[in-house]
Amino acid sequence: MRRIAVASFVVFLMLSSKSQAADGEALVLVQKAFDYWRGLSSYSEFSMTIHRPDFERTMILRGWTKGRSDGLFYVLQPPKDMGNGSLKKGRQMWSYNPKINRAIKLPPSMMSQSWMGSDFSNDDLAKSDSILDDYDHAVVEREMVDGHQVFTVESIAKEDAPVVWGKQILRVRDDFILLSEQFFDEDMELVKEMTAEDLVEFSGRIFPKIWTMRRVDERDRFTRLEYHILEFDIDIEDRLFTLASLKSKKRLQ
Amino acid sequence: MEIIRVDSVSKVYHQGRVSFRALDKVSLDFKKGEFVALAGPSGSGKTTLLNLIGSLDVPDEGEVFFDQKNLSELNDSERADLRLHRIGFVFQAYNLIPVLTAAENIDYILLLQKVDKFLRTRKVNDILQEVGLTDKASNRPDELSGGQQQRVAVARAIVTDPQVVLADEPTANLDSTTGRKLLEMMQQMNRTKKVTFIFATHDPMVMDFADRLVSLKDGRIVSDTAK
Amino acid sequence: MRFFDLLSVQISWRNLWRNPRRTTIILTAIVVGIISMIVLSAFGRGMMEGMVKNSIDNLVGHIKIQNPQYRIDPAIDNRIDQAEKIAAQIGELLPDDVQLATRLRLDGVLSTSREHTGVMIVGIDPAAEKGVSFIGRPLYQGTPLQPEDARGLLIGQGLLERLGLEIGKKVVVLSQDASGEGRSKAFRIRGSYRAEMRDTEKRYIFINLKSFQDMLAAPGSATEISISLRNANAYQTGTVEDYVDRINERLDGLGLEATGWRQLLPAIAAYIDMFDVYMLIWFVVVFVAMGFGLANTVLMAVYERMREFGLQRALGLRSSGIIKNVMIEVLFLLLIGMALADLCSFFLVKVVFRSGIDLGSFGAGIEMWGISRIVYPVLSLSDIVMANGVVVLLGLLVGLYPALHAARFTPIETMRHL
Amino acid sequence: MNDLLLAWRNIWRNPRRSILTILAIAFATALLVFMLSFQFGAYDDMIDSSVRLSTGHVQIVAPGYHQRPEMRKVIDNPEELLQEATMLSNVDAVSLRSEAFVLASGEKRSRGVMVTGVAPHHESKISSVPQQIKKGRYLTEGDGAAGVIGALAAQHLQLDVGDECVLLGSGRDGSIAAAVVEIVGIFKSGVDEFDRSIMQLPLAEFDTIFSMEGAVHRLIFTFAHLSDSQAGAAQLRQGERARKLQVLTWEELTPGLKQSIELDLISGIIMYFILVIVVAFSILNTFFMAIFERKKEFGVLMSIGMKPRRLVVLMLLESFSMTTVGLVLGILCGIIITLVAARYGISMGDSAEFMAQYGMPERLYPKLTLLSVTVGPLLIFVVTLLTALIPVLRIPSLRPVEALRS
Repeated sequence: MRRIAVASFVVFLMLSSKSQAADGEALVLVQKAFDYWRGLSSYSEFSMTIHRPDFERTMILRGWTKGRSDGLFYVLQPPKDMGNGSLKKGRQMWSYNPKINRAIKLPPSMMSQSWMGSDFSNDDLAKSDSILDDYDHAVVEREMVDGHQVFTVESIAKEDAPVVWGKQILRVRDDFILLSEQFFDEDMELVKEMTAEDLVEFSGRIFPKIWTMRRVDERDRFTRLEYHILEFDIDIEDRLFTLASLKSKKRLQ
Repeated sequence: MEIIRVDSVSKVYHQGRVSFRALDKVSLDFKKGEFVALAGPSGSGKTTLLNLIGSLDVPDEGEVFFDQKNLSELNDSERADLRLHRIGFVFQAYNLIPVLTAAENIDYILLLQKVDKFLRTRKVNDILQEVGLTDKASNRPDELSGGQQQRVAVARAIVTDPQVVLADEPTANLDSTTGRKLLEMMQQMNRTKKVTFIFATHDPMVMDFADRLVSLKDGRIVSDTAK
Repeated sequence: MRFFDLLSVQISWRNLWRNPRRTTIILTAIVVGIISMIVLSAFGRGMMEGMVKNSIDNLVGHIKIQNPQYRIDPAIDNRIDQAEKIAAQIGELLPDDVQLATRLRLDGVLSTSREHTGVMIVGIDPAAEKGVSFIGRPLYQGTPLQPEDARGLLIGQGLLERLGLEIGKKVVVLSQDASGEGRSKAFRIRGSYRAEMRDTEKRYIFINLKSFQDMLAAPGSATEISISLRNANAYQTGTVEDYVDRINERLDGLGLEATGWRQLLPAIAAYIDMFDVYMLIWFVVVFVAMGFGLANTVLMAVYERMREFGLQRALGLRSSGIIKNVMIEVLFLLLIGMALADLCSFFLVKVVFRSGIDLGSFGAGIEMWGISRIVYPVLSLSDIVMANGVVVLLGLLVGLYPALHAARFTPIETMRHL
Repeated sequence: MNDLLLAWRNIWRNPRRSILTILAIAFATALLVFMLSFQFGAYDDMIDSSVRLSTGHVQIVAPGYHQRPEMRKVIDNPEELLQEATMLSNVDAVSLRSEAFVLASGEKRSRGVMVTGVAPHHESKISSVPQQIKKGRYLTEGDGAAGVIGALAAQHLQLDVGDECVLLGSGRDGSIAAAVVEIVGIFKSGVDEFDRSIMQLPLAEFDTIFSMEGAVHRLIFTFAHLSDSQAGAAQLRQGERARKLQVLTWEELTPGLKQSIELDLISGIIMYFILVIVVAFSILNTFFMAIFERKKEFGVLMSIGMKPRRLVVLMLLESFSMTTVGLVLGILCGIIITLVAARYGISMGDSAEFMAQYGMPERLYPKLTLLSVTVGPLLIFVVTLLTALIPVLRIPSLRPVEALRS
């Protein structure tokens, strides 16, 4: 599921890992899809809406990603949470709170907890295990939708891979845009899914504007991301992804 | 007019494998106001006869009538009532309730008769005076001499105005002077109240006092003489 | 004069049965009393030993070698390096029937596709756990961990049910390595175990030690070496303390420490010490209840025979002789009672209650106290001796009262009395 | 002069025997009165210390909060409810609490901790934590970002009094909640689970950190007496606002405690029952004797016309009087012993530490209640009378002639 997040944050999760040149078009397709998203680096501003049966809350965030494992996110809105930040470096993660001006390292055991109360976990942000490595991929269906060929890829988890999913089903367009990602448990029962909608152009790339993650058993609980600004392959210094940088407030303007 | 009629009564006791014929087809009448002694050696059947008359026991054969009533037709409870209201008992020993005073011992039987308290007190006082024990009223049996105890016993037997008083060896534990006094007292009562007295005894003095002497031997009547 | 001359014994024996009903009644009181002492103490002891055993079984052992820091901060930082080597060295110090189990025990997270839950991950050598801890016992479901099974995992039945898992399912386990980084690995559930404590079932998962070491890139590490004394009387303080001293001598300089279970479970150790006192109190209480009856019965028997005692005195028997006769009678009474009661108790414990008493209906309550669901009575020689001892000693003491009474009857008095 | 008096006099015909019998009954009675008082007292103490440590006698929570605590399931405007509740007659104290699961970090270590917001002033009336401070001090009304923490949690986080602890969690509205609090005190309740996982903050501070906007998670009630809690809960449920909330009693909050009390009570009852049976056999002989040595006397009584039924009553009266004397004596002794023990308390000795794990205080105080004074004696009374019946019921089959001859 980390993947989900990845995709949703486009940004950083998906690394073009040096996946062994697996043959087969499915692998290439998946690899290309994630390459398309990831870019070398990214800058984004997006809103995150957490929906619950009796409650809904929207935050606006800003983030940078670089390479396979670095990411930095700040909350811009609501004002109360403004300045809260998350830094991800390698497999480690820190949380920064401006009120107390401290950055707290999350212990591994907290990584599976929800990130900022959303349906994404800290792990979703931090983990970068490649879908490419942990799964075997196969194209199971092709169809034509709106003039594009859409591939359905079934990715079955490898026996020993440290992933909790039994399989994932990805729908990828012929221009490598990921349309949806479904997560199945070991009994091949659908647990949760992420869907992408509203394809628009962000700095020259067609990209889904809205991403929704929801659990199958609770339809009324979901988290929706909506991109407002998204730039790819911009020049970002490595020192952006440091603790000192996390604590500085200058990136909020 | 007889008060008690014993009609060919037999009684057999079993003790282990041995059976013992205490009474053998005995027939006998007692008239109202008689003062009778049943005499005979140990085992002659006199106590058994007394018990049958007193409805303490039932005969194996024959019948006992008390005031025309066949005792064998009565149940336990009716017999107890008969004893309570119409018969008085005086025994050789263990006669009184040890934890009650002389007055209370007498009072107790009236209590059983459900006589009301006022009447009870009067009756107890009267009878104590009659037997000459007014000053010993609040003494317990162990504080009384044998003669005094037996006098209380007689008082208790007589206080209910019974028709018959049955006395089993009343003088056996007493010296002769005391025994004589007791007998004189009972004779007095027999005369004044017309109460029938039946004694089981082998004390010659009792036989002297008796108006009628019935001798038993081996469960049979050997003689029956009135004086 | 011999104390137990045949004639006195015969007289006392026959006297005892002059009033069979009375003797039977008081014997019943004695028998019921002693049975209650023995059977209840057997259950009490069973409950307590179950409690101790559960605690010791709960990965404690009789002696445990740890880095002393681990007890304060159970992190991999406070590990034992080269644990196997140390375990082997310690093993040489101890008798052959002693078992050592090396474990790596750390906090972690168990993840399934639907849930994450905090767990205690224990890396074990499955063979070494047999007879040492609850995980060495037959599983509730599935197959045991095979020594070479790098991906096998055992889970508590309670946790299995809570997470809606089944045998054969895959789970991902995460823990923190020495550098503070999270390491995760996929495992398959091979089997599920049942533990006395539901809490244990919901918290502990077991994997092969080697596989855990590999996962954390910490070859040869462990956090504890647990030592079980199998046949030695493990509850006897001396034995354990003796071993602890010897082990600590050997561990000198290694920064490790051996601790006996009494120190590991101080609260339970204290409770055990109190248990004997509680039992003794109960014994005395029951005895007092029947002591009154005993005194009364013997007193009655003595009063009844006042005349005989007078006669015996008249014939020249000294008062001490009378005391002796009465005491022999009391002793007979007690001995018969004890023999019957001991037999009945034995029968009750070994036959009637052989399969224990099920306290299942007090589920949450017994768990709170760490009591096993099924309590098996434990006959301990010391309890039996104590129960019988209390009865004989106090019984004779109580019997002395009527005996002294009997000795006081003078011939004249008794003759006059009747 | 009546039968009761007669029975009473009969008892003293053989004073030694009667005294022994009475003592046996008195002993068992006194023991039962004391033991039941002791057990009831201990249960009350156990419940009380558990109640005082965390749950209170009765709680009001938002629906579903007890089953699955979530920050959003709050009680809004608790003051109103508080007003409503304090009107109840038997309420001893009420306090408000809120809870949040956070990541707490010390200098080097982090771990999950349950943070409880408490009103220090109310809490001291309702909770035992203020008395269990082992180092530093408890919270006061004026405290800001100050916290007290369980000894084991402090040990794990390597925190001491005066150290700062960073908390990170989420607020009621889902916002990010973070705070630095100064540890002002470390408490040790003896219950490991509690000492390992709890940190307390002033409620006002909690409200700010976790954006509670005046809402709380729990209303905690204690009553003057434990026995009031059921009635109190029922009364609370009637309240206008409480009807929409969930009212829970201590039994529902800690089912383990209730069952362990039941277990202890039942094993106690089994022991007492056995004891009473032993006593019954002990005195059965006395009752037999009292009848058989007086056979002849019964013969006389029956001869003069007393019916066996009346004799039975008389003899039962005798046993009854004897039992009553024993009971009264035993109850008196039991009460005295209990009162003395209640005054000074009974130390559990070395077991205290073991007991502490289960929230048992160091000294136990027996508690005299109507129940503890009556249940044991009643049991003894019934069993004794049944025992007395065994020989007495042979009287009706007694024949006057045989009785006279014996």
